[in-house]
Amino acid sequence: MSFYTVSAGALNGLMLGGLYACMALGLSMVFGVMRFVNVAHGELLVLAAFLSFVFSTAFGLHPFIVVLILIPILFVFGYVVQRVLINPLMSAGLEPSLLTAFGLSIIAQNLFVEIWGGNTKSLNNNFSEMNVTLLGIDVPMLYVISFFVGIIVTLGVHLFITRTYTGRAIRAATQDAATAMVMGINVNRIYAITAAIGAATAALGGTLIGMTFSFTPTTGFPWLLKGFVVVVLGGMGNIFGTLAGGLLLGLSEGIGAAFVGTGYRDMVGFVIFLLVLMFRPNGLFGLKGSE
Amino acid sequence: MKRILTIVLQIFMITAFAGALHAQSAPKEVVIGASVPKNGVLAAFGSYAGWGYKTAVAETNAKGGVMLKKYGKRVPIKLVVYDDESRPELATKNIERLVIKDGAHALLGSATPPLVISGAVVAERERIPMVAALSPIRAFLGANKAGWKWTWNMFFDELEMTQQQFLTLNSVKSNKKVALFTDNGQDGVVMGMLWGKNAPKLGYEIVYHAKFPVGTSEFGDLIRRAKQAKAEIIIAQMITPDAIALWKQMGALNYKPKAAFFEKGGEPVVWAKILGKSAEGTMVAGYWHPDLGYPGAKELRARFEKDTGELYSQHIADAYAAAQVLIDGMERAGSIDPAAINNAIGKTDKTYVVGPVKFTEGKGKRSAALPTFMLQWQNGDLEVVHPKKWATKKLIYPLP
Amino acid sequence: MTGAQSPLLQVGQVTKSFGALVAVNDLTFDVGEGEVLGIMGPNGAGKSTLFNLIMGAMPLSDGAINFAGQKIDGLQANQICSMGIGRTYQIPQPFRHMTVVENVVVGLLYGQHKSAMEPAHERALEILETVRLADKAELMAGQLGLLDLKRLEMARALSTNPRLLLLDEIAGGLVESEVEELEQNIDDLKSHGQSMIIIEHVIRTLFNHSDRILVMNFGTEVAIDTPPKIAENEEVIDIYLGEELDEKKVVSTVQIPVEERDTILAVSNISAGYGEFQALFDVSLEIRKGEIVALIGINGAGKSTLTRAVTNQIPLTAGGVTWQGEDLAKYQAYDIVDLGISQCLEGRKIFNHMTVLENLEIGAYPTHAREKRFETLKWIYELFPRLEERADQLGGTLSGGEQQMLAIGRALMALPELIIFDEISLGLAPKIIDDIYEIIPIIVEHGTTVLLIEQNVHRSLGIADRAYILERGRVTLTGSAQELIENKEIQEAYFGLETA
Amino acid sequence: MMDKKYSPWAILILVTVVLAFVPSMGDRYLLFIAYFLVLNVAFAQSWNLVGGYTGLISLGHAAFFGIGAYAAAISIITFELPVIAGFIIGGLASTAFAFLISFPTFRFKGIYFAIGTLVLAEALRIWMINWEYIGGAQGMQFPIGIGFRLTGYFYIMLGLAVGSTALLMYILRSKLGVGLRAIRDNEDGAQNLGVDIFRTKLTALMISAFIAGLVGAVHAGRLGAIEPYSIFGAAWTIGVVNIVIIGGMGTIFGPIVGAIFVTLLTEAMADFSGIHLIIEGVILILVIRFMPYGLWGFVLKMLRRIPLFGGTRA
Repeated sequence: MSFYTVSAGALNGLMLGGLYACMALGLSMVFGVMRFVNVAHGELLVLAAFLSFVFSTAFGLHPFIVVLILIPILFVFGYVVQRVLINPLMSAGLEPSLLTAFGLSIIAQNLFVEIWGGNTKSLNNNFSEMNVTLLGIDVPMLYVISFFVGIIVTLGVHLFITRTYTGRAIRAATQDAATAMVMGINVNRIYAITAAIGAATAALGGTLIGMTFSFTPTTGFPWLLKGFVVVVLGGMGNIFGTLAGGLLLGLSEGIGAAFVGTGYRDMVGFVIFLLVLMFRPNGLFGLKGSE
Repeated sequence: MKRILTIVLQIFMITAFAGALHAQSAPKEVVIGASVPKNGVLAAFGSYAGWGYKTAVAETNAKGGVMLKKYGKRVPIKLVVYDDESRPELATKNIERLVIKDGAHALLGSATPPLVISGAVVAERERIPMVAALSPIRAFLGANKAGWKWTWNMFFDELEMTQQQFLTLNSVKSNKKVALFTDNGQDGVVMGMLWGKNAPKLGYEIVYHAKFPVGTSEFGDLIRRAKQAKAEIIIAQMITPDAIALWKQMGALNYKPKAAFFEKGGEPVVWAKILGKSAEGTMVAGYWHPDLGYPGAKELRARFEKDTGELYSQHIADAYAAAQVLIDGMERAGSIDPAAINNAIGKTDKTYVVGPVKFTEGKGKRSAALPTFMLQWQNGDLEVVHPKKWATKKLIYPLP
Repeated sequence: MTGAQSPLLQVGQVTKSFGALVAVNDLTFDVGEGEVLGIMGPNGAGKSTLFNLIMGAMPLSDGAINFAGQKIDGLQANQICSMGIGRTYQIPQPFRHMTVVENVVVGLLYGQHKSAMEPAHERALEILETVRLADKAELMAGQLGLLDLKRLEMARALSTNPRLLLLDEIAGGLVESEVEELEQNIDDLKSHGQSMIIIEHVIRTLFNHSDRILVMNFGTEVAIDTPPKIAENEEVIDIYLGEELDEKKVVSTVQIPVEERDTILAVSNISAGYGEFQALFDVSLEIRKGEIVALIGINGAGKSTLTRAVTNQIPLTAGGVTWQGEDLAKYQAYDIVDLGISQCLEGRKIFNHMTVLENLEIGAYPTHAREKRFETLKWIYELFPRLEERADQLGGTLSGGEQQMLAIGRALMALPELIIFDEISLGLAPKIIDDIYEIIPIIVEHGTTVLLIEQNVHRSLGIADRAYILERGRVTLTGSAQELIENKEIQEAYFGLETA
Repeated sequence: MMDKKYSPWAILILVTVVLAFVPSMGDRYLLFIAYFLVLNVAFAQSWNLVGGYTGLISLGHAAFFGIGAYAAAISIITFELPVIAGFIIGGLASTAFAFLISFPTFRFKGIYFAIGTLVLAEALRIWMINWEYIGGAQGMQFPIGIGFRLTGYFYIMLGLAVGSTALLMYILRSKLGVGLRAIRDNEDGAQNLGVDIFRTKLTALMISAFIAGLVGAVHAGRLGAIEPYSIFGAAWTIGVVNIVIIGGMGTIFGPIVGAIFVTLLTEAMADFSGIHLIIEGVILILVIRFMPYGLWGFVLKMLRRIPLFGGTRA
């Protein structure tokens, strides 16, 4: 193994980390704000990829244009699902909402099969085989794009939750739902908005996944697990933590693959996940429930 | 004396006839069962295999069914197909269900070794003959050291197939440095090993061998190593989704080999559809092409493309032929007795749409190797580029 | 009975802090064999934390706890249980999906003397007999009412066969006759020589049963002595009634006679509670525009429940509330602030991870308040210049007094017509309480009506126009502040004792 | 009162006797379905013990199943041990695995346990796929002819289903059962009454893993060929969670009801793979929302309205 393979792995991984952050952001938000473990988040990403596929094929549009249509669609979708299916269970403890999401994930996977078939799909785009040279290292263009999308989305969500009234209401509800209610905040609505924003970021995450990799109705699950790793690394609900977690996971996978081989690449993340859960249950960065 | 003889003969005939009426009256239908992956990562193969089976059965039924001499009439075939979702464990369950619930008299295999083998295990246990397609011969044989008794396999032989890549490139100049990308499925393991053996014999050097699990999506590290090893030729054996990811990432990492072979993964039309232009010039070993002049080949392709509106795949022919081999076996056996059918299948010796099929003799060698050649994606279609006698188009080298 | 020679439990210089908050501060005391120690103190004094520390639910920050001569801090709860300490919870923690008798069997099987299944079952029934719960032995614990749950708590604690029993507010939330019944149980235990530590808000219970009483405030010991001495202790009385004021520091702001003002909030005959537990009984009160009304009562009297009931946070079981003539029932809890009722919650409830400014801005969540938030903010900064200095600091980093200012400021940001102050003096130093109380008349002058919910009798009466005394979920006294100040019954309501 | 105490045993014995006659009915398809039914019951009881009675929502149960299957396969194929011995080794290997993972996973409180087990199972699957010694992605094939016929496997699995149900019934009446349910209802409360949380949870997880391991081992024998993708696949976990929740989590007969429901639905929908999972998912969501104790709990609730059947949840 040469210095080049390690450093190239590190740089590529870091760039890809932006995608990880972007796809995990929604998962992190719903957990942070309402302690809802959305095990259907992977399917949300795949849904986004499929919809992106449908629109880009039907209208001949570039996935990056399609995503602009997709964001509002998934926003509404996330809002409705949260309001109708998850909110009524919020008072019953953590398990019912988790298991409902579990049910949703089963339904979604099989619906995808019924609607779009089991074949592999990928979002055609002119970037997928382009390449950028950074510091003398070849990096796929899409990884670089992912990196910046990850940062921009994180900043956007951060600005939203710090600068807008709704955003502040989300943070207030995160910290103390009962008090937020007294402040006049309709917590159920805030939860739905949070889920909606989470779903909207998944629109981006899913589209990036579809462009960078390929997807099938069942690819949601591995992405969910990666999402958990990112979220646990960064601290549940911590927006910048999620970005940091994503970048860190990408970086360690990139370096890890160079050392232990591509076969064990995913193991690197899982091992980190287990260690962090054992020793730093609130993530590597920051406070519990901050932001 | 003559009288007695007549009486004896009459009694004999009556009992025989009564027996036939009682126990051996012609079945209303012959049941052929198949499990194919309609979903999951192997769904593409499942759709071809399913079409091939269905078409062969439909043709026979159009003639009134399979001719069973024992009953002196044609009996229609009922084809029952279950989806194994690319999960071997479901393939097992499906084959069991076919035998037990649907009373299958004979079986057709799924696609790729894990699924075929999982089903074949049941066929052996239940003693029902099965003809399998779409499973390379050595991987299939390797799975049962004791030897298959009820399962027949018709597909290419990996040993021959793993020479085609090198033979193809012998006609052009390259640096003879090869990077292998093989997954850890049955095919990957077997063929990876064979390429390793064949390369030096044919004058090539394996400068890098990447092994990775099925389902890998990020290949950056492996690609960089192949590039560093200065391989101009890559030979890969992996499933389609992984292969697409690998080829895209090679492009994105600025690694442009001069020749690329994607066994298994580069074959279904999804490959060309998803990759578009960049599929151009990639190669995959094949065992069937409609233009090779076997009976009914061109018609089969036309029929598939008319039926589905999709580009054909060589697998439609293999599956179609497998079903025909099974049906012919039944006709030769003249009954639905599993052992008789099994025997009759062993005597297959006929040219089908995939070429001549003759199962090798001997313990556990119940397979028929189909001759292989090299296909190359050119203008969204697969063309034969090697050997010369079969070539439909000229080899494009290096890759555009 | 001081247990000098071999104390059963020794708590030595125990400190527990949560970040900046010191919940238990350098506390030292002993409990002797057969002794009953009572612990009292206002909410947040650190009483339950102390129990949690003894039971090993959380690590100590400093100090040591010994039981029967052995160090127990650092052990796990089950180990401590096995050594002979049993506890009840203030809020019953039954195993809801197990029968009553099974609940008790747990302690018999796993507690100090691990018994076999069959005898455990029999013994459990005997214990249930002693707490008068035997007839409900086969019911699911989740189906029990509050009294029965309290009995079950007691039975479960006894099931481990403890040498020392920790009872946390076993009488809290119960009605008179029920309290008496549980007192009977405590009597029985005491006569059998059971060592106990009792935390209790029903102070009469505490005074009647304790050999000694430890009074805590801010996590620190105020006094530890026999009940009669405690009743006379000036410092203790101050904690409970507030300092006796020389004179009314603030003159009533009411210029127009009360009777001529419009009633803005009318609470008529409401009852409410939590599940089986009824916390309010037939309570009525009214608030008129421009008044300061005090609602006074000890911990557990139902003050906060009343707030929750009025603001739709919990459902009413009877009666109704009207706001400016409109029935509140059709609104959601989050609509209340839009209607003009703002709350400054007990315990301040600052959003710790938001800055001071963000906390204030979230206060102006209702649309009408949001539009005027910059003006309001200016005014709040005038009232509390300290908040302006700290505008960019996180809420969680403020001191207690600053947090209280922030809580008040946040409630005012909503531009309320009525503001409810829930225990704004709780846990604050007298000087700071003074500062905060000075703000109230200014708020009233600004046109906001004030409902002041307080334990601190003297403080609240010193500023209020009228007051209601709440005792065990019922209004027992009402009148003008002046009348009530002179009424000695208040002290009785507080201590349940004939005062000297 | 006494009658009620023994009626669950009566039901169990009745169901067992009825099922025991299935092979002699001569309908192999019935036997085929019955096999999957008893497999589902046994596996579901394994999950029920931790998920339903201890409050540990395990989303990695496929790992226990898979370890059992592989340990049996290695014993039987590689070391040529007798088949039955291989099965038992499968159960024990799974138990040992439960012991190993308890140290990290019990540190994960509440919901983290679910996520932790989910990730752990996936990590294990990747490990198995890469581990060449056990065949990597190729998996392992039992020599043809080794093992039992369908009837044999059915009786073994029936034994496991009945045995695990009886074991659960026994545990529930024992000290361990009391401790487990106390932990499920209120962990702190249980600890204050002397229950050693870690040890009690560990015992439950190990028993659960033992059952799951045995089920996996026996099923591996019946499959004849195993490979890590499906043996360690999340489909097993999805199936078992569906069964227990639909039937009734934390009840003895709930998993049986759930297994009957899911097995029959799966079989009825065999021609439309996928659709049955959509239906299951919808039912799962409805049950969570409207029937906290599943179909069985709902049936009991209805029965309780009839005075004859008054009393507590089984």
